Amino acid sequence: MKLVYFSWIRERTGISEEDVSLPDNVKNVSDLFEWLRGRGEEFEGFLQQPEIIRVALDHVHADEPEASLSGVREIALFPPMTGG
Amino acid sequence: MKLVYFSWIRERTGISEEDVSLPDNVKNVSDLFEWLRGRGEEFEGFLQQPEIIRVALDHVHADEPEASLSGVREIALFPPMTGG
Amino acid sequence: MIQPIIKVQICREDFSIEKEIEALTKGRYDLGAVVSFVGLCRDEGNTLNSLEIEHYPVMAQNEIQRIAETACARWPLGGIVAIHRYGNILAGENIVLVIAASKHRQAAFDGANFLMDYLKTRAPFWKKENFKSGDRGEWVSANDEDDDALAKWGDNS
Amino acid sequence: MIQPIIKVQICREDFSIEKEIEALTKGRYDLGAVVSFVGLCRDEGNTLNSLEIEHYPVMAQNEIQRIAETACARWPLGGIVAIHRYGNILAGENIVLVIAASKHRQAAFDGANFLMDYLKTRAPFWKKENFKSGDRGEWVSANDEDDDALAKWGDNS
Repeated sequence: MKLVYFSWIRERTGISEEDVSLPDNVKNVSDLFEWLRGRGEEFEGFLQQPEIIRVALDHVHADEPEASLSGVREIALFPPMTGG
Repeated sequence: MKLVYFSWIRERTGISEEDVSLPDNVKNVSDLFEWLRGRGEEFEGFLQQPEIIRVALDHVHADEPEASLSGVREIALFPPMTGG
Repeated sequence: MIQPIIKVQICREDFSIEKEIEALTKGRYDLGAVVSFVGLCRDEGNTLNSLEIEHYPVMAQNEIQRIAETACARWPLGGIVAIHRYGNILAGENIVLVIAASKHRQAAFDGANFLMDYLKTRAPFWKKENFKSGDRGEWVSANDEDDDALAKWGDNS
Repeated sequence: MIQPIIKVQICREDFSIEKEIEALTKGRYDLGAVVSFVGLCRDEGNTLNSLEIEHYPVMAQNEIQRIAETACARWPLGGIVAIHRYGNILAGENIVLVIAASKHRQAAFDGANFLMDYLKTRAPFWKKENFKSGDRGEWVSANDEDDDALAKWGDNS
């Protein structure tokens, strides 16, 4: 699974993109957040407020915690957008 | 008093602009329409539907029949506008 | 926001939207949003040669200026440009340009939309069709939808 | 109305509003109204050197395309252009251009306004301030007003 990070989440994690092997029990966005929290405090910090984190699955918005990761190849995490 | 006409009213009357001496009893827009009706059928025709005629007094919209002509130097008659 | 700059121009010549925006925004850093409207001479039936646009010179200028000032009193606008052409306008050519600039985008959208709605119904211009066939054209009729459009601005005429 | 033409471009380079309008309207006679929005890099306090705009390449393109298609389904639009820059944008420079063209003016206004509202809140771009002082800049915070702006379009996200 490819994970990509943007804006201050990219800066906070120090990662632009990475390839990870997600455990089988990580089935949806909520599971992913839980798994990421276990990776260290740089993730734990911002994931304490999951409501400010936006998620895209294969380049499509998926902000519901129940959104399934089945068949997904790229997951993006980013803060609310400020373009335009 | 200077009278100016635009669009199909100009074409109907055959007049772009003219100087007229209004009788003393022509005090407002309604009186003016009445007076113009007496000038011939080219005026009578379109003034039978005064609601489609717009009036400007010294370049300011004045569509109320009671609008006073006192002190006015230029009266314009025209149909609803179609610019833009 | 700097005192709003209003430019109103009634002319035969075509305009350049880019030059007008540049003149309005140059050297200013308070404008984050510029909304422009360009009205063109339509000809869906391929029958129109041109529109002849007649206007009432002094009143046209004054009336658009007044509409622009009303818009500036209602929204925090940094600048307005309104250019309306007259004379013979060929199918496909520009007729009117309105620009409203503001700090924020909704004020710019509302300002430009308001300007166009009032310009349509209150500025003394009239259009007559010239057909390709040479047939005598008609004066364009006023559109009820244009009057109805004013409703969204409340009683502000 | 011809099938709407949609152009979405994400690029570093500046754009020309005039060239984009010309490309959209050239040879067409069905477009009577062209509404454009230009978003600029503001700096009212004279403290900003530039904004660094980060984006998520594939998603940014797809998301704006999707918003444009939604607008075309909702209003009778003849064409849409949406150009968003990324990289380092100096104070006073252009950031975004949106154009919506239609037969009638209100559809063009609504289409452009809708596009900007959704682009602001749904297209994956993020801005970071670079100050003249050299102080470390902050990421620009999302604006509640931008979320609220969506309300006027109903439940159409």
